[in-house]
Amino acid sequence: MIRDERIPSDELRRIDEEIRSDWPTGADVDFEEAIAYHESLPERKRFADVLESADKPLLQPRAGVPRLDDQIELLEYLHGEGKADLLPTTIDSYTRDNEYEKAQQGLEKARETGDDTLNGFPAVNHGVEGCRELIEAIDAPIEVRHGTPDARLLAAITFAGGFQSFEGGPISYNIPYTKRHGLEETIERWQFVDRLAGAYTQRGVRINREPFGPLTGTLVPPSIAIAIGIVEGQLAATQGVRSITLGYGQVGNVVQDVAALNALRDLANEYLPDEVVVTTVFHEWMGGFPPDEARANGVISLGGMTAAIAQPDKVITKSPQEFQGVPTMQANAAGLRTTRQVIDMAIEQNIGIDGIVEEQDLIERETRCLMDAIFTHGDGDVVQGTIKAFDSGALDVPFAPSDSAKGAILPARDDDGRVRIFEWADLEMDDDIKEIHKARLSQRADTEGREQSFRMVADDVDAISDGKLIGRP
Amino acid sequence: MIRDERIPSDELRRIDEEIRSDWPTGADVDFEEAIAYHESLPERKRFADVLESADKPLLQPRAGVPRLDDQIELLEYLHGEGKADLLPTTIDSYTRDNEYEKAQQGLEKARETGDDTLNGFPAVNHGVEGCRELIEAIDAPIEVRHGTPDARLLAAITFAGGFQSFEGGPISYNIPYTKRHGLEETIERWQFVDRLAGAYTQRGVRINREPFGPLTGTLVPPSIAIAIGIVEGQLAATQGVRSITLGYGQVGNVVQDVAALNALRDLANEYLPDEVVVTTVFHEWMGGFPPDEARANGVISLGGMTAAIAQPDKVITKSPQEFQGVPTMQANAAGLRTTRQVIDMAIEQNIGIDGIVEEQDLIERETRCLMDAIFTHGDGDVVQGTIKAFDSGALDVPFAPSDSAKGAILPARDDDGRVRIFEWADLEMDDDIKEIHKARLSQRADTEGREQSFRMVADDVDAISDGKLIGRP
Amino acid sequence: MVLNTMSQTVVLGVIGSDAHVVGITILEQAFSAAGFDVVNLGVQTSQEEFAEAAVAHDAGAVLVSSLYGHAEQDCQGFHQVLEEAGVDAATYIGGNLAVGQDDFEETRATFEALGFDRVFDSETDPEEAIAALRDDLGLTTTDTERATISS
Amino acid sequence: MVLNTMSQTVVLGVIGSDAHVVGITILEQAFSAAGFDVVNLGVQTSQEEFAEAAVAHDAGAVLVSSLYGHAEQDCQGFHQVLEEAGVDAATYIGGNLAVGQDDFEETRATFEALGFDRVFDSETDPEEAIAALRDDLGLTTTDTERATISS
Repeated sequence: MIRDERIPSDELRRIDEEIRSDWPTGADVDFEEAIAYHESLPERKRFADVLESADKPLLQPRAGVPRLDDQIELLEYLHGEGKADLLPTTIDSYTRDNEYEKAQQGLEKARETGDDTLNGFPAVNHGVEGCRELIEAIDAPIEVRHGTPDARLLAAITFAGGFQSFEGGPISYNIPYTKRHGLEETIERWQFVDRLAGAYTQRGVRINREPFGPLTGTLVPPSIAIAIGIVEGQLAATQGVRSITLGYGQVGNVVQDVAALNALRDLANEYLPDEVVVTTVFHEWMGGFPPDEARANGVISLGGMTAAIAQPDKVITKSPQEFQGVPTMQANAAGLRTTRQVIDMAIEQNIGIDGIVEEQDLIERETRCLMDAIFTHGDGDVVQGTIKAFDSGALDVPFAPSDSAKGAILPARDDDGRVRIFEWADLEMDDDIKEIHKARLSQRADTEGREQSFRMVADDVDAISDGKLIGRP
Repeated sequence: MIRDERIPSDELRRIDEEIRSDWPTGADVDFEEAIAYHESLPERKRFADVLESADKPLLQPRAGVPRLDDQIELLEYLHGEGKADLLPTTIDSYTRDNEYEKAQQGLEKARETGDDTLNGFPAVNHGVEGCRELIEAIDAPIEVRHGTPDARLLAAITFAGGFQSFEGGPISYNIPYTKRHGLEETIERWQFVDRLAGAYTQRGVRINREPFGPLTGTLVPPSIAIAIGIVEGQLAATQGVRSITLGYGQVGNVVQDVAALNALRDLANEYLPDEVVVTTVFHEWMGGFPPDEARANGVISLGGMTAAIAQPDKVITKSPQEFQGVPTMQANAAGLRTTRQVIDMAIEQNIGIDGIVEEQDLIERETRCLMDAIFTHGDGDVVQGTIKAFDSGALDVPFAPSDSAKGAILPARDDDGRVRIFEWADLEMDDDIKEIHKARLSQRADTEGREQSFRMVADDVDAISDGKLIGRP
Repeated sequence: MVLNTMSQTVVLGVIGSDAHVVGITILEQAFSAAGFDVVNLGVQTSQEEFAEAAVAHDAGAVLVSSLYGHAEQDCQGFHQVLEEAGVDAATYIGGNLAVGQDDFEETRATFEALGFDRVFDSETDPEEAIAALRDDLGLTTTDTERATISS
Repeated sequence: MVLNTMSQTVVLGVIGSDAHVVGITILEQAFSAAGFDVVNLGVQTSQEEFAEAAVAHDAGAVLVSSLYGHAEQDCQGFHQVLEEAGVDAATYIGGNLAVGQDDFEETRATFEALGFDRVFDSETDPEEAIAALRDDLGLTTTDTERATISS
């Protein structure tokens, strides 16, 4: 039975050798040589150090194209013209499904035709050497961003390739991304990823790990995102990770977003071991965007304003072309600069807003209910607790495609636009908290002169792309 | 000696006939016929009614081109694609200088070549009929915006032409716009404009009047803008105007901007007669813009956010192409939609921020000092008081090109980015208020490790276009 | 929730490799609230899974959702699979059915030719599909309306 | 303010119909703080007004600002006007001197040909102009630096 225990060294070695044989480039990974390589990197490329020592929110976009030289050009542009502080390398979908053969075909076609035949950078196929060329070409830290349920080989190659930050986790890259992967399976796979990061950490190369905070990106109640982030942080810490960035996706209500980022920071520091350095990342609006760049810039700016008030350590930016899919590099850089301008104008104002403390308190109480449920379900073991709590529905994520979550709860905005829970299903929560949500939603129903119903949920899902925060009738 | 007294009817008639002979189109003005025309306009074109009954901030851009059909097309676009609630017609520079002959040549050249040979719509040359064609073509209220020290003929023609709102005033269209026009002269000219608006008002056609709040648009301390707006409101009220919109230009610090708009609303209602309906207008940042549309969108969005919190009755929007001068109609509409998106997402959140009350109190105390100075200088007459207070420097505007103001005071931002006064010159202000400003600026100097000096002023003037609010070294 | 005794069972799912879950979640709620029995197969559902569920639950209607632009290839042969399994149900499809949906009438014709009884674009309100289904199944509004607000 | 006894008088103004006042206000402050006597003629100043002020104040330097792009035409014959009035002063010009300032060296050559001793672009810090003027007037930094922070 899988538990929250550190993988022994010999087991680590065994799995490592096994997974490295999945694709030829795995053979080039040499841990000792990789440690020496990381030690040779200049300070400004050390992800954890740069992030943890920043004195204002650092900005990071999303970006990945199949060919190495294109990826270098793209990241240089985002660094130079977009003034990104931290850079990403987004991995393609085939690699996320461990279909390295298909990724190889796509990469070769991209090299022949010059077209972007993959929707990201196939790091496994580029191998250790290809990754290092990228790391060397870009004068800033770079993170691997993907969405891979089984990211073991990807981790082995990118870590050896010089990347010092790796997004994802067993829950956050399962529940929102895939239908049929079991939680037990993804937890086991990610224990290896974390254990490998921990092995580097033990040798002085602190690999930063970042659970994917926004989850399904659609009206996720803050306490659910925070509880899952903390669990993933705990699992990583057990395996020896010491630099953890917990994430949260903007819901659009400034009070709730600031309160959630505060709660995330406070609870993470409380729940995670003292030896872990916790940082936070705020994702600009992950839901549907308006089909209009001008309005999209308004959505992005509201994110920048929220970041200026809450001051997370990092902000993942959006582009004004979000509606149409992958943005041009110019639009991507524009999203960065719009965000930078808003943050830099607002951050020195030290803006304090009313109601943060009360909302933060509510979010923390909700999160503790969920953490207690996990603890109880697992008799003290967070791995078993997580699996069983998702199974019973005591822990759940709205709009989850995965069979591992019930996906039975439904969120809706209250009269101020804060995300509340309309349908609780089997989510474990104190009754007095449920009453608070009910009262808030009832207030909205009164304002709108209609009953509380799934119609509010449907209207809220489309509201921001339609130009409002709340889906009023 | 000119005083704050209503122009008698016969004098009104005498001046009206005189100024209407300045240019042939003046002959077409017939007051009685014009009243009938206004009465024929549908409710949705009645500026004062639309503005005063709105339940959220209405948006209005700036726009003016020489040819009538182009102006119709431009305003239709801004109404349709930009969703502007209220529309403008910005007048060309020759008309502002009463050079109707040059405006005529420009208009004729524009008609021949199709080029925009004038920087606005020459309403005097288009005459009553041309104005009415515009009013009839556009399904929303339209305001005349200009910058004309002597706007008497422009008012006579545009009022008769169906416009129901008219920007400007004897101080706000003198001090920031022109060097050598005396205040006494512009006050006399604007008494006629207000008196004419009052004559329409008396007949049930409420012409809305809007003093130009931003003044020089460069770090204007809120209390100075508010005091001058109130004076211009008082002068208009004396002449019979009953719908007055007082303006304020964003300084970029959210607390100070919200406090200023609150103070403007409260003090205007206190100082102006009860029979006047007061509304407020917030101008998005009037200073230098970043030479980058992405960053400019951030500046515009901060304005939208401020408007969502302060909830003025109207917002004058900027475009992302502000840096390069007159925007394309697409960019102009984009500025409107970005602003609309931010306001509509944020306004229902009822965001309250800390420190508003204290800052509003300070602004109100400062404004009362200035109003008292004007009262004292004029022995109770606001016209004489204004002239003498500007003459002595007791009332002053920073960066004023006019010889009618000393232009000797200098503003600088404090450590939170609020605009304070660094050089008081002869401005009349209680010593304890001066001490507050001094202490705030001293705090900034400490933060920056430099002495208070004009360098701060220079750095602050460029800061927002350089990507920050405060011009730190 | 008060279930209507006359209610019919509706099988619902996202076809192919598509993982867009929000729309189908809203649809499940809407049809349940309208008094139907809903079997939600979720995202990434194969043609065979639709057919099996329709048989197992004796479905009156099969509702297919697709939002990622590959609906046409995912639905090739779908009605033959249903027929071979012995499914006799109304079939609807809705969502973003073609990349660059400039001419929806053309898209509608394409999917009607594939065998669907009704074709909806992504802007369709759930209420419209519910009304259509009541029509097609010969139900009156009163048969189901009691249930709409009782959750 | 402690005025330096060796200080020279500087006449400052915006030429032509230009009404941009911010730059010149900053310059006035900077030169005053650096210990110069400043006569600020303000915006919309004619060639003749510059000349009259330079004579009346026995100016060591005439500083012309222009930001609206018409500097070249506004400065035609300016040095002749100064000479006829008997002005013997260093002449500087700065600002946005040409529309589309792509090649500043060309702009500099144009205005040097018109007779200006020094030509600055709009990005120039006041300190640079002050240092240049100290050089041209043979003043040392210590002659004026005492005054910089005493306001």
